[in-house]
Order: sequence, then structure tokens, then C-alpha cells
Amino acid sequence: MIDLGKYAHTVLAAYGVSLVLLAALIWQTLAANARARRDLEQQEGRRNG
Amino acid sequence: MIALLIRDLRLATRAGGGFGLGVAFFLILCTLVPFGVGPDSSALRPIAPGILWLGALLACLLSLDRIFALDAEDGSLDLLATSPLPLEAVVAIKALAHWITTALPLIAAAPLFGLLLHLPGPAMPWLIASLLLGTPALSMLGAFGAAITVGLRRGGLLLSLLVLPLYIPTLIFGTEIIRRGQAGGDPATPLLFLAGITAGVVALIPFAAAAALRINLR
Amino acid sequence: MIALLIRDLRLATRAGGGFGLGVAFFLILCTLVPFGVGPDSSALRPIAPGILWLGALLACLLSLDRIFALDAEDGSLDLLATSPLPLEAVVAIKALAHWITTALPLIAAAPLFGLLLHLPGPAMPWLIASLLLGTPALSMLGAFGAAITVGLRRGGLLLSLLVLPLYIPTLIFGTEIIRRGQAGGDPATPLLFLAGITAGVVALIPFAAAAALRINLR
Amino acid sequence: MSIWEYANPVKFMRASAAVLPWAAGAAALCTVIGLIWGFLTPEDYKQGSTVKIVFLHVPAAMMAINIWVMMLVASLIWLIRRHHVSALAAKAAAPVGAVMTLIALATGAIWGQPMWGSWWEWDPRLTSFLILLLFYIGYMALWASVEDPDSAADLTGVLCLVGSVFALLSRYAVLFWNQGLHQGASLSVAPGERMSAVYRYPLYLTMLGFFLLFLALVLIRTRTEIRRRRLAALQAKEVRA
Amino acid sequence: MSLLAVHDLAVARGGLRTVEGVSFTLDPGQALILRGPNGIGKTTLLRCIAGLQPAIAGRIDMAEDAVAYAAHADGLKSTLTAAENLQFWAAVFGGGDSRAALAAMDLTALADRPAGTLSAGQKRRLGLARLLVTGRPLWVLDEPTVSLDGASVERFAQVIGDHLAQGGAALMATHIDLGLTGAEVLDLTPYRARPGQKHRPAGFNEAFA
Amino acid sequence: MSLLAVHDLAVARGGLRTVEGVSFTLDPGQALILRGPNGIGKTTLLRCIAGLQPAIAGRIDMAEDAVAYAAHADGLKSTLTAAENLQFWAAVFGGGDSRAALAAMDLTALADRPAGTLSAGQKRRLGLARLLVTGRPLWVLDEPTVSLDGASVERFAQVIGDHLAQGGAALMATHIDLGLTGAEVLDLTPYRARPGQKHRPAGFNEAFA
Ligand code: HEM
Ligand SMILES: Nc1ncnc2c1ncn2[C@@H]1O[C@H](COP(=O)(O)OP(=O)(O)OP(=O)(O)O)[C@@H](O)[C@H]1O
Ligand SMILES: Nc1ncnc2c1ncn2[C@@H]1O[C@H](COP(=O)(O)OP(=O)(O)OP(=O)(O)O)[C@@H](O)[C@H]1O
Ligand SMILES: [Mg+2]
Ligand SMILES: [Mg+2]
Repeated sequence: MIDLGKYAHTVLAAYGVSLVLLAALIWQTLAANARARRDLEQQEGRRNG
Repeated sequence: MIALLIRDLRLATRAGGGFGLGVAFFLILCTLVPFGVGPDSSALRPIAPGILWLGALLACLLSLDRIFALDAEDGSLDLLATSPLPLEAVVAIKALAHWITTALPLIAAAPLFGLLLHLPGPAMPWLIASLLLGTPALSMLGAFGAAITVGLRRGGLLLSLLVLPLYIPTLIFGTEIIRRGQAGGDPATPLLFLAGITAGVVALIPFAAAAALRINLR
Repeated sequence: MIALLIRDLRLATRAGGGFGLGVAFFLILCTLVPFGVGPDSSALRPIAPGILWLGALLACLLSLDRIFALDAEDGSLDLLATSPLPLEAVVAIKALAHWITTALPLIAAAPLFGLLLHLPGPAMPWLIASLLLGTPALSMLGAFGAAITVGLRRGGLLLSLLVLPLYIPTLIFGTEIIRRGQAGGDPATPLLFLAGITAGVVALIPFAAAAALRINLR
Repeated sequence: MSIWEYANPVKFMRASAAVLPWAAGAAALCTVIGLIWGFLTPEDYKQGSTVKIVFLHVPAAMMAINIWVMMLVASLIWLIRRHHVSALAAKAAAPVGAVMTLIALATGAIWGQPMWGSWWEWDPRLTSFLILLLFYIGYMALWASVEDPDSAADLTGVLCLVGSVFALLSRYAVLFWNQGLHQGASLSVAPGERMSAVYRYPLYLTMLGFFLLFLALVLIRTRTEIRRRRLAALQAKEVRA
Repeated sequence: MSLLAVHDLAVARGGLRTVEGVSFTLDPGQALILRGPNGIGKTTLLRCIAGLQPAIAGRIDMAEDAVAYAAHADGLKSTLTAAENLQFWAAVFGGGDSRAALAAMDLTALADRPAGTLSAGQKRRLGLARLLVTGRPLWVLDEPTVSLDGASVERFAQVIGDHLAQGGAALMATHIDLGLTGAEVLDLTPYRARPGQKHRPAGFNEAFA
Repeated sequence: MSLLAVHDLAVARGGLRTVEGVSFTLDPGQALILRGPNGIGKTTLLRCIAGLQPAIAGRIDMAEDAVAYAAHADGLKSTLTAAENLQFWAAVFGGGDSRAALAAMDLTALADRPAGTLSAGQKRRLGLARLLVTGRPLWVLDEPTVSLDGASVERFAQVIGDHLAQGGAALMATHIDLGLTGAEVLDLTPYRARPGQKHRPAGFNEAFA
């Protein structure tokens, strides 16, 4: 493990918070996209079928 | 009852429901205050409890007109009044929904805003405690004001005028708790008073609000 | 043009028009602040300019939804848009009417509230000057926000969210004038900036607001 | 074929589907490698290991501003040329920009604790970022509140225009209001002020990574918006029929 | 026993009496249609029976919690789906199968659509489906068929017929003919309130007139 | 020269075209009545001609500031008196004798009443009196006779007749017969917009459908 010295908490907190925020954004983006695709396919299926 | 609560929460979180707007407004207010009074922590620290409470109060206030007005406009209120639910319960549930959608996120975010205003660390728990204890009274009194003004066209400013004076005791004891907690004093007395006010308001105001609604419905 | 101004002023002073509600709100706010931050003049004096400006700003804000929403609801806005008056002029006149009915009484009452908050005497003229110079920008920016949200059901909180960030430069320079005046410094620079902002806003925002209205009318 | 062709939703869906895997892959590669590289850099003699925060802080701060500029451009394209996808791209970019602003604020605040001894100072740089966040929030709230999509696109476009002017104005006002603690731009060309190469190259890499990440996210989000709009359009036609 | 008995009722709107001296009873399986020109007070009378406003004079006898009221406004939330809207009212009135109610008003295909995206007629049908989930015997309906097309009106008449057959009753104000066989009609025109000395003024406007 | 010439007009509402390919001209002294089923797009077309919303395609030729528009909402302020309401509009349009306009719509006796205390029909008459003070030649009217009783409709038809005789013109959407002799009728049903490939979408809903 690399030694972060006396600022370990600070550095880890900064990385932690940022990665959590990024992960949340990416997850939300993908989830919303999947949902929109599903709803649209349902609607188009209903129209054609 | 549960159904009504769930519906109101759902409406608040759907598009256009305004969930989170209260927190955003609170954030803006906390940003504006330093522009008004200056950026030094020595100027900000003593007024931080007051500003935080005022912010919570105003954020509450600005979302009050959603409690009954939308339901009155689309006819739901008539239907609720003829349903098996007593109107008092409807008022209480709607105030609870308002508290959950407006006050709860605000309380969760309050420590962050406390940081912005340089509220010292030891005061934080007291900030949370006072808000948790006091905001139910704000929502309930707000529901009363909203019930009184439900028939008016643009009742916003009038609503504020009616409701703000009712908020004064809550505000006073709420900030006093934080101030005493911050100074290392004993916040038990104001805590007790605040709890008493909230208990009284939650127990009695639904009846007054329901009466006001009945008058406005007929 | 004059006719529109007179009509708006008349409406504001008739029953239910809301004239004076702004001052009342301002008064409540100024009485709440000492409860929030404690009554010592040493605590109040440094924050007085900021509180006065914030109060003016919030009183302005709460009356904004009257600028266009009532006219939109009863169809007057459609008729005004098809009248010979350019929509930009309508916006400007309505902002002016809002300024006269909301900001002007507030400015007149401000020294009184300054006393309540222990603002020292030498700062008074600067208080008046900064408010006189800055509030037209507040009304005009508010008209812009009201134009954007005119079609929405309960736009109160959203309106604040859109408008308050736009108020930041005005607020900063406005309080800076008082602070410098109070400290015996030279308030010429912030005065100049404030005048510049107000001039720019009054000259350009009517076009943006008229564009927003046109979008909402169609 | 002119570039405006891509404003057609169908063409955009096709083109973005082709670009997306590459953008996403490159974004993941650059961000991950850059951040790991940055994390392994040696300590600074003054700031200790906290200097590692720069690899998150600076790219995020940069993107926070750039995304707003991109939204401004997209809004202008919509307002002037009425290309529907452009309006939706602006809508799609806003949450990404808001999160970037949040990351810059959060890492800065965490950094400030050891450096300045407090979580938050009303430093002009920090304050202007807070104001930028407010503008992002207002923009997103307006999109969420207006029901009619055409009006929503127009109104948010106008708001973006006016908001840009006032964001800039606020920055100058804030500078006038308070003196700063925050360091100046150390990527500037002036020699002597530049940070050493040990830090510079991983920083460049994460900056590229964040940009690509933004690109990938905006493409996906725009595709989401297009699908939602198509769904709403089909439903509207059904009701009208 | 009758579901609803009204004796010598007088109602007021805006501080002035609209109709007075109205009496009728409604037994299970019976439908009564109120008629009369615009502004005579049909809506006011129905709101009074639904319990939304007090009567000025007279008596209304009925079981508690017997009424389901449907007015011009349907009380729909545009961001909730049709099914969610209906489930809410079913839960509030404690019972009622919302799936069956949707089917009865031919809304099954639209169940997952936000109510805001429905056309005016579809919204109205959803508002009427609410009656089926209340489980209440007495339906009080104010112009129920506004903005319904011909086929929907027929379907609605059939729903009412089923309700009556199951021992329910319906009181409606409507200007058009619903094709309900056996429904009685009450024209309110003769009951229009006459000015004159009353025992008790209906409100400020009458007290000072 | 004609007061209004419309060429191949297409209008949209909610991002979808309603009617398209509409052409007509209106000369001084002429009245044109638009008809068509609910929701075809009459109101949309009138708003477009009044300049409240842009056309999707086609051309509208007319003099600037020729139109006086009257819609469902009368734009009355309930706290101002009838005379004050009218005087305001007279001042905005720069001219017009508001006294004469009040007399023409039989409102002289009510001139000093706050508009909020007028009945629905009286409010409507006041809204129509506004047309007389605009001094504009082309009246664009959307269901002008809603909530008017028989006598008022006749009076209104006479006001329109006078306006036409003085070289004005009127374009109206209405479902009932106004008894205007010599008015042409345009049924919009054949112009209902058909889906298909268009050069330019009318809005989001068409661009993505
Ligand atoms: C919370 C709020 C903060 C915000 C919004 C913020 C914003 C920014 C921005 C926009 C930049 C890019 C400047 C440029 O390249 O032109 C930057 C860079 C930087 N910031 Fe911050 N900052 C914050 C807090 C801090 C703190 C507390 C520190 C450490 C003491 C810090 C240290 C740095 C460093 C070292 C750079 C990179 C060097 C440079 O490009 O100037 N920042 N920050
Ligand atoms: N808010 C109000 N304030 C004062 N008077 C009112 C109000 N609403 C209605 N009225 C008056 O009360 C009377 C009765 O109205 P009501 O709505 O009951 O009539 P209605 O028979 O239902 O008419 P319609 O056939 O048009 O629905 C009318 O004369 C009306 O003018
Ligand atoms: N705000 C709106 N958003 C979306 N679509 C709308 C909106 N208002 C109306 N529409 C639709 O636009 C179409 C045209 O409406 P319009 O009001 O022009 O009809 P109309 O011919 O005037 O009908 P009526 O005879 O009922 O007055 C209708 O199909 C309607 O459903
Ligand atoms: Mg009625
Ligand atoms: Mg119409």
C-alpha cells in the first residue's frame, strides 16, 4: 500500500466522494437510458402489433 | 391514510412536483447571506443559527401553496372531503407529506449549509435536533395558513403574512437551542418549550385547518 | 403606456391588490432577525445593511408572481400582446408598476427598519441611495423570471430559484455601498457598478422577458 | 453532407450508436489510468500527499465551466436554427455539468480543510463555483417544470443566455467583494509558475479522460431524451387521433 | 327503506338562495335526473347532498358514508398513471377492484399512461371509473357525460344500469338524454327561490338585501 | 384591396399540425365564419392570424395593426368598474369613444359597477364592447356569443353589421347561427392535417414521431 502520510484521510475522502458522485451519475444515465428504450419498444410494439 | 401519504409523496417526486426545490432555495439563501453581511467567519458565526432557521422557515413557506391549492384546482379536494377520511386526518397527512418532502431533505442538508456559514462543529447536533423538533410545527401551521387561503387567486404574499407571525415562537426557541448548545450552555429549557409547542400544534391545528377548509369548500 | 401604468397601480391599490403587503413582510422579517441573532446592537450593526437588502430582495420576490400571472389567467395578456403596445414596453411598464408598488414603499420605510436594526445614522443616506439605485434592477429581473414561469401552475419556488442567482451582483454592490459609506470609505466604485448593472438590466432585459412571454403565449 | 444533418434525430441515433462504444472505452481508459497514475505520484514538499487531489479537482473544475459553455452553444443553435437534437443535448449536458461542479466543490472543500484550516471559505473562486451550481440547478429545474417540450426548450435557452451573462457578472462582483486564498492558474505558460512534469502529465491524461467521459455521458443522455421525446410524440398522436 | 330522503330543502350559493322547497326520495334501484336552466342551482343542490355545504333549511336523511360524488373536475393527477390514480381512490374508499373498474370503462389499454396525456374524453371516463371503486350505493353525478362521445355515453348508461340492478341509486344533473330507461326526472324550475321574508337569511347578501 | 389574405396556411398546437393548406381572403364589408368539429384547430388558426403564435407554413398578408382579437377570456379586471375597464383598452388602442361603446352593448346603466359583480352574460357584453373602442378594421372573434342570451345575440349581430357597413371585416369561429346575412362559411374539416413527410417539423412532437 502506498503511504499517504498524515493526509491519508483527506486524500481518500476526496477520491471517495468524487468516485461515488461519478458512479451515481453513470448509473443514473444508464438506468434512465434502459428504461426509455424499454418504454419506447413497448409503445412501438403496441402500435405495430 | 397511507394511500394519501404515498400519493402525495409520489406527486412530489414526479416531474414538476417540486421535490428538492426547497433545498435548492435554502442553498441560495445561504449563499446570498454572506454577500449581504460579509465573508468573515467572525461576522457569519453568530448569525448562523438564525439564518439557518430563517432559511428553513422561508423554504417551508414558499412551498406551502402546494399543500391544498393544487388539489382544490383539480377537484381532488372536493372528492377527499366526501371520502371516508375525516378532513382532520387529511390535513394532518398532507402536513406530514409536506414535512417529509420539504423539511426532511432540508434537515439532512442543514449541516452542509452550517459549514458554509461557519457554524462550529459542536453546534451541529443541536442544529439537527432543533430542526427535527421544530419543523413539524412549521409544516402544520403552514397547512393551516394554506387552508385559509386556498380559495384565493395569488395568495402567496398574504399566506406569508398570516403564517410568519405564527412561526415566531418556534423560531425563537429553535435558535436559542443552537445558541446555547454552541456556547456550551444548557439547552434543555428551550428544547422543552419547542417540544411543547410542536406537540400542541400537531394536536390541535388540524381541527382549525379542517374547519377553514370546510368553509372554503362550500 | 401611461394607461397601462395607471391601471396596474390602480389594481394594486384596490381591494386584494396587495399594496403594502411587501412592507408588512419586510417589517416581519426585520422583527424576526433580532429573535434569530440576539438583540445586542453590537451583533446587529454589522449585519444591518445585509439584512435590509436581503429583506428588500425577499419582499420583492414574493410579489413577483403578480406581475404577469393574473393577467395571463384572465386573458388580458393575450389582448395586450395583440394591442399596439410592443410587448417589450408592456414588460417595462409592468416592472415599473411593480417597482412603484413594492420597492418604493419599501425604500420609504427602510430608514425606520434601519433604526430597528441599529444601523448608524451616517449610513442612512447610503442605504436609501443604494436601494434607489438597485431596486429597479430587482424589479426588472423579477419581471423576467415571472415571464418565464407565467405558464406554470405553482411557480413560486421555481421563480425564486431562477431569479435569486440573478440578484447576486446587485446585492453585492448594494451592500458594499452601505458598508463603505458606514465605514467612511469611498462608495463611488460600487455606486458606479450598481448604476451600470441597473442601466444594463433596464435596457436589455425587457427584450429577453418579452421573448419569454411570446413563447409562453403561443 | 453538412454537419446540420446530424440534427435529425434518426441520423443522430445512428451516428451516436457508432461513436459511443469508442468514446466510452477511451473515457474509461484515460480516466482510470490517469487517476491511478496520479494516485501514485510522489508527495509535494509543501502540500504533502494532498496534491493527489488535483487530478480530480482540476479536470472537474475545468469541465464544470466548459459544459456550461457547451450548453450555451447548443441553446443558441436551437434558438437560431431550431435543431431539436441540439436542445435535447443541452438538456442532457446539464446534470453532467452539475455533478462536475459538485466534484470540484467537494474535492476543493476537502482539500481546504488541511490547507486553510476550514472546510469552506468565501473565496471568490469557490464562491463563483457555488454560483455556477445555482445556475445549473435553476436550468434543470426549469426543464423539469415546463410541460410543453417546445416551450421548455425555448425558455431554458433564453435562461441559459441570460444566466451566462449573470454568471460572468457575478464572478466580477465576487472578486470585488472578497480577496482570494485560492492559487492562480498553474497550468499557465509563465515559466517558474508551472507545476513539475511529474504532476503535469497525469493531469493532462485525467483532463482528457474527464472530457471523454463527458462526451460519452452526453451522447447516452441525449439518446435517452430522444427516446423519451419519441415516446411522448407517439402518445400525443394517439390521443389526437 | 329509501337510500336518500330530502324534505323541503333550501340551498344557497353566494349568500343567496337558489332553490327551495325541494323534496324527493330515492330508493335502491332508482335513478333521478335533475333538470333546469343554467344557474338555477343544480350544482349547488348536489354539493349540498354530497355534504360539501350545509343546507339552509329542510332535512336530508341518508345513511352515513353512502354518497359517491362526481363533479365537473375529475380530481386526476396528471403525473400519476391512470391505474395509480384509480388505485389511490380505491385505497381511500377502502375496497373496490381498480382493475375491473378500468375494464368497465374500457381503459385497460391506457392503464400505464400518465393521466395528463389522456384526451378530455378519456380523462372523463377515468373520473367515472372512480365511482366503481368507491363501493358506495348512492351516486351523485353533476353532468357526468360532458365531453364523452356517443359510444362512451352508452357504455356509461350500462354501468349505471348495472349499479342500479345491484341495489344502488343515482342522482344526476344533466342537460342531455342518457337513455336510462325508468329514470325519473325532476325539473327544478318551479322551486326557484322567491325573494321575500324568510325565517333565516341564507347569508350576508340576504341578511342585508 | 383585401383586408386579410391567407395563403396555404398551416398551424400547429402542442407540436402537432392541426389544419394545413387553408387559403382565403377577406375584403372590407365581408364576414367569414369558421366551422368544424371540436379540436380541429379553429382557435389555433385565429390565434395565429391575431399574431399570438407563428404559422408553420404559408403566408398571412394584412396591414400591420389591423386586428382586434376577442377570445374566450374577456380580460376584465374584477376590481375595476365596467367603464374603467373599457377606458383602459380605449387608451391602449389610442382612440375610441368608450361611452358610445357601452351604449352600443346596452351597458350604460352598469358603467360604474365593478366588473366582478356583473353576471356572465354582462361580462361577455363588456368584453365585446372592447372591440368597438379598438378602432381596428379586422375583428377576429372566437365563439363570441358564449353565455349570451337571445336578445344580446341579436344586438351583437347588429353591431357586427354596422362594423361591416363601415368597411370593416370579421372572422369568427362559432358553432351557432348568428343570423348574419351574407356571411360566408368556411368548414375546416377538409383541411385537417394529414401525417406524412414534411419539409420542416412543426415542433418536438412532429420531429420525433
Ligand atoms: C471548494 C472549492 C474549490 C473550487 C470550486 C475550486 C476551483 C478550482 C478551479 C476552477 C481550478 C482550475 C483553475 C485553472 O486551472 O485555471 C482549480 C485549480 C486548483 N485548485 Fe481549486 N478550488 C477549490 C478549492 C481548492 C482548495 C481548498 C485548494 C487547496 C488548498 C485548491 C487547490 C487548487 C490547485 C492546486 C489547483 C490546480 C492548480 C491550478 O490550475 O491553479 N482548490 N480550483
Ligand atoms: N362562487 C359564486 N359566488 C356567487 N354566486 C355564485 C357562485 N357560483 C355560482 N353562483 C350563482 O349561484 C346560482 C346557482 O349556481 P349553480 O352552479 O348551482 O347552477 P346550475 O344549475 O348548476 O347551473 P348550470 O346548468 O350552468 O350548471 C347561479 O345563479 C350562479 O350565478
Ligand atoms: N395546450 C395544448 N397542448 C397540446 N395540445 C393542445 C393544447 N390545446 C389544444 N390542443 C389540441 O390542439 C387541437 C386544436 O385545438 P383548438 O383549441 O384549436 O380546437 P378548436 O377547433 O378551437 O376546438 P373547439 O371547437 O373545441 O374550440 C386539439 O386537438 C387539441 O386537443
Ligand atoms: Mg352546474
Ligand atoms: Mg376553440
